[in-house]
Amino acid sequence: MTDAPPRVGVITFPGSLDDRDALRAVETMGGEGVGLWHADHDLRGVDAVVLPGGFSYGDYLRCGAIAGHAPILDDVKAFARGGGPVLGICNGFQILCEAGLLPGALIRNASLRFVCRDVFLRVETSQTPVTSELVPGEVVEIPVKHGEGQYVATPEQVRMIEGEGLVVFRYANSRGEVGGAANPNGSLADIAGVRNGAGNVVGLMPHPEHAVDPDVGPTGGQPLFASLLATALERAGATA
Amino acid sequence: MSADEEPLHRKLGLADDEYERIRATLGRDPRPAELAMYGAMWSEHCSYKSSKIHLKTLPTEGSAVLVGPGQDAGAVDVGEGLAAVFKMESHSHPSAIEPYQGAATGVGGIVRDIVSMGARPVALLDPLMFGPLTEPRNRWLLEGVVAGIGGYGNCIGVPTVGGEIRFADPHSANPTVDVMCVGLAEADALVTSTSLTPHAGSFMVLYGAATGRDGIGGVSVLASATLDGSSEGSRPSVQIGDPFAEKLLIEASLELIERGLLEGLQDLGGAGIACAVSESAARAGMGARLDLDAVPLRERDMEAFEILTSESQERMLAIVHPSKLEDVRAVCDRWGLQIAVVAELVEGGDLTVTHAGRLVAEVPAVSLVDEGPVYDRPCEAPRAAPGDDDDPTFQPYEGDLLESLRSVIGAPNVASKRWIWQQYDSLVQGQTLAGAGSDAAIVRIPGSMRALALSTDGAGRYGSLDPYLGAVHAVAEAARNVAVTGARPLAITNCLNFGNPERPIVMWQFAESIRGLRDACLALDTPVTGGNVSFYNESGGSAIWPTPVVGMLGLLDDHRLRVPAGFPRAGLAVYLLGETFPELGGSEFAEAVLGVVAGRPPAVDLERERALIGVLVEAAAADLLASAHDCADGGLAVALVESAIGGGHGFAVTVQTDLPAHVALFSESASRVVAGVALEHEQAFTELAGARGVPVSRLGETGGPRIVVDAMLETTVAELRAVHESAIPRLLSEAI
Amino acid sequence: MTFTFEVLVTLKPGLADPQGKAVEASLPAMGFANVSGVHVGRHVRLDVEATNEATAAAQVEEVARRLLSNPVIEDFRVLQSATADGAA
Amino acid sequence: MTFTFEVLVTLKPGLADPQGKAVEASLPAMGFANVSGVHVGRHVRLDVEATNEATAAAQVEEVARRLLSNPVIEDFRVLQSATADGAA
Ligand SMILES: Nc1ncnc2c1ncn2[C@@H]1O[C@H](COP(=O)(O)OP(=O)(O)O)[C@@H](O)[C@H]1O
Ligand SMILES: [Mg+2]
Repeated sequence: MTDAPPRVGVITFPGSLDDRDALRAVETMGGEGVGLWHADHDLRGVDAVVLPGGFSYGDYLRCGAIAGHAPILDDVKAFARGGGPVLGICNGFQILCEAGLLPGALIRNASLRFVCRDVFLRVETSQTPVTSELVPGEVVEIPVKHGEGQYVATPEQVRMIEGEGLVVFRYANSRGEVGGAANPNGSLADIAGVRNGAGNVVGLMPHPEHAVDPDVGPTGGQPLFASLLATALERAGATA
Repeated sequence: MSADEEPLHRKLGLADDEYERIRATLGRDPRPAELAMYGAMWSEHCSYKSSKIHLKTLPTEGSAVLVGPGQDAGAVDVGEGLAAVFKMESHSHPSAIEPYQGAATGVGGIVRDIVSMGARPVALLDPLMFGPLTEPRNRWLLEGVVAGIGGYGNCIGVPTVGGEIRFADPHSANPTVDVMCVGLAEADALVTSTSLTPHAGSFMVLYGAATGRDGIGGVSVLASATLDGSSEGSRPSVQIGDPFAEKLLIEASLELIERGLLEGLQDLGGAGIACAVSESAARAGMGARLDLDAVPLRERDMEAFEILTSESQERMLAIVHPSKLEDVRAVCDRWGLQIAVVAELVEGGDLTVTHAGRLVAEVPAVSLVDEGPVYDRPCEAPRAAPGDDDDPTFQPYEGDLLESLRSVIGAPNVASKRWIWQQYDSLVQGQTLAGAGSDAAIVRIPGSMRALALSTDGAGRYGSLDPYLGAVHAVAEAARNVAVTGARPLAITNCLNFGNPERPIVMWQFAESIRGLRDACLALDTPVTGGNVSFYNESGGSAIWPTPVVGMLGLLDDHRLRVPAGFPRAGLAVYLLGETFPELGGSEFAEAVLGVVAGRPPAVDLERERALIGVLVEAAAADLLASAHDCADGGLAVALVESAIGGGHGFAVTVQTDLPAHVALFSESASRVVAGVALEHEQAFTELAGARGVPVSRLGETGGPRIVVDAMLETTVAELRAVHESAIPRLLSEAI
Repeated sequence: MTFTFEVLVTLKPGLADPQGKAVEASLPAMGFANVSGVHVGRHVRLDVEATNEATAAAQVEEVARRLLSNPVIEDFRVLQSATADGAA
Repeated sequence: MTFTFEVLVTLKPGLADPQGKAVEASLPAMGFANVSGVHVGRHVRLDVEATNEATAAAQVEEVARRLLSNPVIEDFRVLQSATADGAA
């Protein structure tokens, strides 16, 4: 049992695009990828859940809005309430915000244009399933690709988010300095990713699943998946 | 009908003699719905009636070709049992009216062509041409087209990995929007008209979006005539793309094929259901019974001819044996796609169509598909050929070389296109080893050491001066772009963008371009596997430049040996492969610095080009090259500077030559490449080139932040990078 | 009976509105220096089948709250069917 | 004086409306099987500084026609400032 790799579920919604990439990243990093389907009420006993990037339902109304009502979201919510690690990437982040699992919302980039490029992220906390193997202040390089990644929140929410240390990643330069051109979308306070109060649910706009294979770009996603797999393994041990 | 009212067939774009031909085929007067079908199917866009006899002369066979022209897309063998399927198409006319949706639906259309071959789309490239960005309308068109390509491509999970973009006055009224899609399939599972055997009694199943009055007479009318005369009202309605539906269509279609549930598959594009049903039936050597009442409609009260020729997007037609229908339905249901049995294959060759319970058409299917008119339209060469008189090569030049270099590096055709490609998702699917910004995009074949190398190239400016040479350059440059990465060029697809073929001069340009494509493809052993012809790109009697755009597909046997374009480090020897001749005719320097588009374009010696490509491929396989970048627009100077910008390392070189300095630096002589070679590989590299008869000259070495050319030019990489990167954004944000 | 509604979804005041800002920035060059306070939101039109208008209106409220708007960043208001029909 | 207007931009009838379709398709699962004819458009709110309402209204018409909508695929209508102020 202890030798079995942790099982990480990746949900496919109609319009998910990076689901295969996320499964591949899980496998590359030594986990077992498990495909999950939006219309099923079934997480297949996985130890962690990933909501991948893409354009669920075309993102036609608001990014993630329609997917936020998908049947499997009930199960994801229950899993999260039980402390299960949940990671939302890009569209997955938007879905988690829409479903009320994470604070804030994502709107059109300040440039109004889609942006696909590598960015640097400064890690703000180790207290999440994807940063447990990183230390605050560390910088990782990961690509972004989104048209609606500008993080916004009401002033009260911002006070809460900052006050409780819910920011997980901020856009920065390679030296970890935030501000200016390092922020690709105009996000409030350079926020690239946040967590919930309990710390087990994380969302971020950049794509760590596209940053594990050195042949195709930077490898800043490796420690995030390593952390996620370690957290999942622990949970598998605990629930076994 | 009153005397002055135009007869129906002319309104549908059919000439009087074409109408007579239809009457002869049917032995009676055609019914209105029949006329509408012939009008669409015999249109220039669908029937290739003006181009067919020329296209026949292109080389289409080669050891790697699995599927040549005539199917939805071509296919080549890329080893390990896999086929690469690829095709290029234009959506220029719709984009001129509504740039976002025009470009978006263009992406959707070409992707369905690839899917209908049973291949998973793995890459998109978008060659574009616009008028100068100093015009607000051209900026609006560019921004809309780029947003549309991104808005659709980014949403369907196919990376956009390259393309090109050029600017020229004649494209102000007629932007050129071409899109190329590449897919991968198991070679023995390709879906072609001969790979599956449909049965009489099998169903034709329409799945995907409902049918509305989209682009009625669209492709046929829109792409088969100039936009001039058409008033607002007669313009076909713009089609709105639904990339979400397309994504579902891709997944469902591939699942249907993989599970062996189909006897045939065809996308719906130009001429809609009429085309898909008649082609599917004709290819199967059968007829079909089509019931328009079974077609799911988006709007009420559509007439038979509207349902038949609607170009509503995101639809596919599958041939399904009755025993598999329920399985097909289950797959479509799971993906949330509507499905309907609209027709049945029948023995005999007739296509019968019923609507509201009445027979509205009864015609031989092959007459729509294969028996359209074919024209040998008159060609006429222009009276004066470009000569030496006005050739910029021999014009006096007293400018400052560094200033000129800045002008060329910052000229819209040469400047960085990052502003554009940064708006495209180039990463999805996780196989993009090199995206836009490199000479050729490199897309790894999943689970393999192999990778595809892809480049699109057109040479409209050369073509305007000499259409034969323009076409030769397009093929040669595309092949070179692929070869500098170390990949072997295998085959091409193309999109031929021209003016009104009824004008003899345009037809001459077309014939010359085809001759150029033919010679170049034969010499470089890159057969033509398909393509698309876009005529009528003109307004007010002024046409776009003759612009054949070539989409080259190459294969890299081991992606770890891929050669980057930029100098990766200091201390490399800088070599020029090939020879520089005094050739500034039609060059970027002539346009950007001297302000002329004139002269004779550079000659292309195809044997030299072939030898150069051989050296590049061999040198890469032996790991002798640290970098390689071809000389194209802006010549040696631009190739050197781009190599420095790309890798972040400067250089110091000497250009030994008898030519005037500006000619040596900016001449656009063909078949040249700038290479970075590690000192320990110099001997092997020069011996290899020598053995192949390719001249090489050692220009200097890489290193440091500076760019130094003899004593005549000195600056920094950072300075030129800023010029290169900022030119397009600056043009776009200047004064709205 | 079928009742037609229009729902207007607008960003909450104080939140960044990149689209509105872009529209506003492009107006002076077009000769409209006197336009300000531009905000871009969504307009949704829908038909509801119900026995009476009150029931239909209540349902639209719910659809608008649960799906058409995101309460974290957006407000909405519903134009009654009468308004919708009357306008042109 | 400042007049406030709202402009509603909608797709021309008969054109495919992927957004509306996606919303409509998701409603039954949320318990709203009785909603149909969903169309999604844009809502733009703007303030115009002018000496009188007629001048302001004429300007908004022009802005809506030239900038806020694409006449090839979209229609628009302007809600008068009174309506805009009155509603909440
Ligand atoms: N419209 C476009 N879309 C995507 N990529 C583009 C576009 N235009 C240019 N590029 C990319 O920019 C780079 C430079 O383009 P170009 O100058 O045409 O290259 P080359 O001279 O090697 O053919 C290429 O990598 C190309 O793929
Ligand atoms: Mg090149």
